[in-house]
Amino acid sequence: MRSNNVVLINEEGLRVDGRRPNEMRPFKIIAGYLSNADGSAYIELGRNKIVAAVYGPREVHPKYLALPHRATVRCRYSMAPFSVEERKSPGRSRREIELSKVIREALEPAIFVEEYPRTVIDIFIQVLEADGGTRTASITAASVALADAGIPMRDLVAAIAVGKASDTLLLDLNGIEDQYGDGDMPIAIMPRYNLVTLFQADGIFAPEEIEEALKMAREAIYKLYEGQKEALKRKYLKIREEVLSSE
Amino acid sequence: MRSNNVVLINEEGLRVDGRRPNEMRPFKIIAGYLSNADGSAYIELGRNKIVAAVYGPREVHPKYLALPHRATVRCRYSMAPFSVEERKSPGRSRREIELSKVIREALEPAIFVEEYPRTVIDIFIQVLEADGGTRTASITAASVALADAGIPMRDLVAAIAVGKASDTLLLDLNGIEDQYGDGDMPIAIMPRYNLVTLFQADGIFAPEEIEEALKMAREAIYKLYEGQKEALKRKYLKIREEVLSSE
Amino acid sequence: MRSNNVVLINEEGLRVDGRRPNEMRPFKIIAGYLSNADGSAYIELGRNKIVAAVYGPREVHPKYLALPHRATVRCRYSMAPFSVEERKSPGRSRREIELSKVIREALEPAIFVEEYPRTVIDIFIQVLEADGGTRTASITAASVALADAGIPMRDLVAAIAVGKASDTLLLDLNGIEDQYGDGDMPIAIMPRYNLVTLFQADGIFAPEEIEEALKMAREAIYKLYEGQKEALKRKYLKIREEVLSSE
Amino acid sequence: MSSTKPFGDILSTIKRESIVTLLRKGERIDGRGLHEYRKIEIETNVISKAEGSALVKIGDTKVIAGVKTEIGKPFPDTPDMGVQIVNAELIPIASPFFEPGPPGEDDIELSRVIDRGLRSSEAIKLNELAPIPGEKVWIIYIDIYPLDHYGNLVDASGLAAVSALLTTKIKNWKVEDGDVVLLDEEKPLPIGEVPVFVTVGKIGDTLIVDPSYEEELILDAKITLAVTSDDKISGIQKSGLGGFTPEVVKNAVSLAINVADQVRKKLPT
Amino acid sequence: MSSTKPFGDILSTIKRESIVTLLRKGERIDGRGLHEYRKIEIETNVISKAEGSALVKIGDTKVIAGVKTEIGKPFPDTPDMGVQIVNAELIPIASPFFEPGPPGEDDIELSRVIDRGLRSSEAIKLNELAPIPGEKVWIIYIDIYPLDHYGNLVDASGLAAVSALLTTKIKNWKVEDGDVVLLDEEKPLPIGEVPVFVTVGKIGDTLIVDPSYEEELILDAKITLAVTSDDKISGIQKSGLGGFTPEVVKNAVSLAINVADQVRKKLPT
Amino acid sequence: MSSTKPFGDILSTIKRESIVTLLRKGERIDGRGLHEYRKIEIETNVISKAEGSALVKIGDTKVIAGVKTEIGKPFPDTPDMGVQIVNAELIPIASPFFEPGPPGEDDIELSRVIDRGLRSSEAIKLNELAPIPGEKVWIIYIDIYPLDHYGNLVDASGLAAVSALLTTKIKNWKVEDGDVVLLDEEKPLPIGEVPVFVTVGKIGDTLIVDPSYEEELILDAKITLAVTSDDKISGIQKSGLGGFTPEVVKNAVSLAINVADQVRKKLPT
Repeated sequence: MRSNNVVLINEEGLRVDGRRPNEMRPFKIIAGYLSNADGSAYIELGRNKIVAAVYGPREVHPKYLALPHRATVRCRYSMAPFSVEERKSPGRSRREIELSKVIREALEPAIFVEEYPRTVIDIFIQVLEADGGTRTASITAASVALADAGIPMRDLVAAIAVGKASDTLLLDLNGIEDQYGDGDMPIAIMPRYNLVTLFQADGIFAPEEIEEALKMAREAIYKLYEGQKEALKRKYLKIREEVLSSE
Repeated sequence: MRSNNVVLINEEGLRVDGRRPNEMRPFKIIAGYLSNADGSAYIELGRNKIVAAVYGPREVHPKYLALPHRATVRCRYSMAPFSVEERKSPGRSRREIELSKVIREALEPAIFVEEYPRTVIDIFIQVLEADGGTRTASITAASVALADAGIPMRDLVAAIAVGKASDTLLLDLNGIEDQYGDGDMPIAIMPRYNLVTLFQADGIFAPEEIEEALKMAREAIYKLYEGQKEALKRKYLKIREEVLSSE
Repeated sequence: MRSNNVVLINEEGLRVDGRRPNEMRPFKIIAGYLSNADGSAYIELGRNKIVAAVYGPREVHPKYLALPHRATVRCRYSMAPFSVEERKSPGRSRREIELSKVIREALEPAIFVEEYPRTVIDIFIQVLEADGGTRTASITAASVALADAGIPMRDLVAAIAVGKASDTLLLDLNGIEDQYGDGDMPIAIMPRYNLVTLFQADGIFAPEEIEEALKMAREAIYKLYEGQKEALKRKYLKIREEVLSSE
Repeated sequence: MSSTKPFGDILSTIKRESIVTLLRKGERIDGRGLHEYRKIEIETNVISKAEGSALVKIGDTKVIAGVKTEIGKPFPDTPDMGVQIVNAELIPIASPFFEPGPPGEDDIELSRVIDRGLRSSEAIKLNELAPIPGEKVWIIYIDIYPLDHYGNLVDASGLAAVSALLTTKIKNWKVEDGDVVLLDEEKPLPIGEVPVFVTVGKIGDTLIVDPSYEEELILDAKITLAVTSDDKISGIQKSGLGGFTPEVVKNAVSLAINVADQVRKKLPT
Repeated sequence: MSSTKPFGDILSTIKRESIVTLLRKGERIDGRGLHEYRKIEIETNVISKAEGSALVKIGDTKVIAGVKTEIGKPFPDTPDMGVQIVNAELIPIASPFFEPGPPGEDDIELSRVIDRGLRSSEAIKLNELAPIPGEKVWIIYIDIYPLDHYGNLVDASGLAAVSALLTTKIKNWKVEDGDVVLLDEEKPLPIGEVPVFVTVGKIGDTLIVDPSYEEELILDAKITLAVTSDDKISGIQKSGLGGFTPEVVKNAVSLAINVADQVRKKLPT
Repeated sequence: MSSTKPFGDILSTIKRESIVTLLRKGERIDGRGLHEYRKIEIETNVISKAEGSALVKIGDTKVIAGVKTEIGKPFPDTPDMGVQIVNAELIPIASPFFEPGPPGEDDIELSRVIDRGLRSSEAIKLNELAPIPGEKVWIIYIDIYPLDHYGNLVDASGLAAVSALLTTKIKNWKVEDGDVVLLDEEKPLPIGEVPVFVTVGKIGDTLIVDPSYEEELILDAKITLAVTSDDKISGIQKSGLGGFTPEVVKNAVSLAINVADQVRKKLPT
């Protein structure tokens, strides 16, 4: 589909940014990045920069929209106009609307929604800079924000994409690779349950490639998972410190 | 207004599709075309292909919109993008909004709305293919769908347009005639009460032409009315057959 | 910012329409211009022609929007497509949205909103012709419409703009002056309290110019204030006359 | 989605019955004859920034219309004609029942009825307004704003639109190097046959013209007829939740043609 | 904003449990095998004004798709390719739960899943549809309208889109003086590899294909796979509020590939 | 339609009174002086895909601004100038009271106040950004996104916008064959006089600068002044439901000019 002459893997098997095929970009997660939100997180993954905020559980307006046996989860994924090469118009794109849905459906399985009937849990995601893989990085950040908000969860959700170029599977495509590569398969997993909660693909993949991609993703996701937990730990240590020092 | 060189009536007095001036196109009506809808109908009239579905009487949301002494009737006329020569954008056009209103006002007089206070009756019309006279064919189909939904009615409503070219009144304009003709007068009638419930025109008509057009329309409408009743009869015979054969 | 060669003040110190710098355009105010509205007013100021209508205090829909301790004030400033040189599209512009807010905030301080909890007071402003200073003329008219509606008020609000060209402050800019001048400072005042309730500016002003502009505005505003009161008086005299003559 | 309006509840039963009872006797609550318009007043050139404008009163009903013109692209299917665009907006100033917001079905129906009536009778000679066919033609915008709604907005809007058109002046032009150059001199907009819009209301067996707001609330149905100066009809729109027998349609047409003459006399010349 | 849908409440507890109990026994409420589609019927060329069209039934689910084509501008980043636009609209005719109004997230997700599946497998040879690269290319619109929603709209929509494309004819053309001239003769739209969309539902440990509407209400999650004729996957979309273990994903992929062949046989030739 | 916001109810009466009582004593609830800003931090070049960017903190209030540039068409009335477009969006991340959805009046007012302040002082030398006057000029987009709203969004947004502009680089260009060719080398955006936005709040007879969120809830009214480096005012916006006497306006102007210097020192160089 995407015919082109861009070389994505060089003779030494290295990628445009010098990574090996199964190498994830460096990342950084901050829990509690914001003050107003009930929970929040900031993630940098390569050049991606994303803020996630969680509000809730809170009251639903108007009330007839409340679900009697569970919390409503709402999700809004949004890209800042300056986050991409060509300025994005501030209106909602169809892509943003679809991603809001699949991100919500990647996160909802991890939330004990039945503990907060008739309330809403709002997940707001703002992409400040995008460089391939924003939906998966958003899921990783949003799940930290949910935990930071104190919302009871079965597990965190972490996510990464596996792509393809020159018949090679590539972990964690960056923007250039995404644009000129032959396919992209974003995957989210709840590690404790080994449950795939986001799974999409475009491009052509053989069944064995899908299997292989899931393995590659899982390894990276475990690393992200550790990063998520450390970020939450840092936040609580910091709070404890503040509490102790204020005594 | 529409100056042009298109010949709509040939020397033998025949129209572009070979019809005589007072000849309606062949039509076919199917009652109960859909399964989800409470009532439905499909009409073909010439190349027009239209589906009508009725839902209700059902609850109104939000409740303060309910009318205390009668049912609310809602109507949505909509054209598929592929129904016309040049693809129609899927957004609502001003034409569709106006036609939704006049179609509703053509059908409401036939419904015993006072029997279902505080409810809503929804009429959805989808034009799959358009070739002149979709609003009138929509009325004919929608009134069958209303009856198919078991909604008590004073009468069915059937409708047809009368147009004009070269100073001749033409029954049931097709798309070409509508585009190049000199006027169009869509008419809906409740036959049992001889009541005109849709009546519009553009183009120039002398008073006596209006009178004549109403007569031409009435004849055609009586034929459509028979077709409507037969369609409903076929549907009930079919159901009866199914019930009997299942015993 | 607005470089140009348009001469706004001639050698005799007169402006494009022959006015002196501190001279307001002639104006005319009619209270009770409309019949449906609970209160209304029409203002002409130079070539500006504006209608203001007030409805309320009336019920709020939906009810959960009602404020428990005061009336909600709503304001809609709108320009007719034919009111300006180049036809304005009928949709809401960002300018109209901002002006609706600042006009509301200029008027609310004058209304005893606490006397009508859980109700709404609607202020609708339609600019029929625009020639510089429509927001200030709208405030002047709308406050007459509020009084005409019998809504208890601390005071009327009157407003005028002060602009600048060739380093000279100019009272009440007309359209040409607004377009080619160096700045515009719309000001609304409640005269009895000497309270500035609208205050905006673009262009560059030194602090002493701002002080001077406020003085120029105040003088004009007192004239408008007299005009407002006379308009209301005329309206009540007319009503009294009608009542007396009908006895 | 089009939806039944809950207007029926507005009028008290007593008021409703008193209007109906009077109409049955051939009388109207404001003393008019059944086929009599309220007082019509037309003031033109009220908006100096508009190329044409008119403020029309029919009784307490008040509508303003303004005409703006510009050079633009023709519609693809009529490359050699100017473009006529009619826009009516039921602004909340005019009635406690008009809501602010984007145009609804009533705004759109009103726009389209006026548009068709003007178009069918060739009120504007659009074929004289295409300086460079297929490329640059005149766009004629007719914007209609009711200011006070006391019934029969259609007829008042039609009168306002027609009166504004009749007084519209456009810049003269020449074509130079494939472009349209507007000249300083002005000329009247080329006008063809202008229609008069007459709305006939039906209640029981009675037909009335120019229904007031209260009458509109009790009418079975209305029919608007655009009447040309040679007693033809250039547009029809039935509206409302009832119907007409063909016989009554015929009567309504005759009635409209009869009264149109009186209304036409009010047009600016 | 995407929001949890309150669909779970629709099915009665008894119905819900009877479906689940049957599925655990490897049976389905309508008697089908777990990996069996309902009856598929495809009728093509149903809309004569469309350049291609198909009406697809999967059991009682009914979807119509139409293809329209026109000459227009390419996307800036693919100047030498035609443009493919997929639009699906969940019109309220098709289900009591579809609301009228602008497209929501479900409409958009459906459109985009079909779009990506077609695009990845190069269903339309877009590179053969750029008469004047960078300037004038073919725009291929695929509009999908569900008429009756009894479950598995994705597969039915995919089938309708593919069937419509396979029967689409476009005007032949020549480039003359830097413009595209359409000729009278027609030719088939250049088609590459068309995918078959197979949706696999998961409930507990059970996988089923072609879920009915009632089954959709109780599924843990669904996964749609676009399967090519050489048993590759040209698109994936998991949806719903649950998840799959990687092992089950693998099984779902195999299952989809297996049943895709049967579905493919129904395609028009 | 603009509508009174129900914000007054948010603060408890006790909190409200304690803030007011302190202010009367010349003290603030967070210990600041009346005319003292919270701690200001500015980080620039935070978004590598933006041509300029800045993350500004005023206390806990956090705003990010990014500048993007492209070649486009000038406004018809300023053919020989580049185009400045300011867009602020009050995204729901930043406050429990910001709702998702299209921009409301607060978003629009914020955008327009920043836009006018920049424009009046000629912060961007737009006259140097018109490579082909009337045809192709630079469009400079300034997008402002508050991330955490703890009061005084206007001043923080202004600082973010100005800081982003001061660090913006655009591609150099040449005009060749009537087209603009962008070169690889970059140069700073041509900057004129940049304003500092200072918001002064009034409660009773007391004026404060940089109101916190809680203070904003109890203020009678606010006035924002855009202050230039030579102590002039390049923009004013009063907001809120109260007013100022002319005397107090004068004091607010002096106060704003006084504190603007301190704020200006924080700007990137």
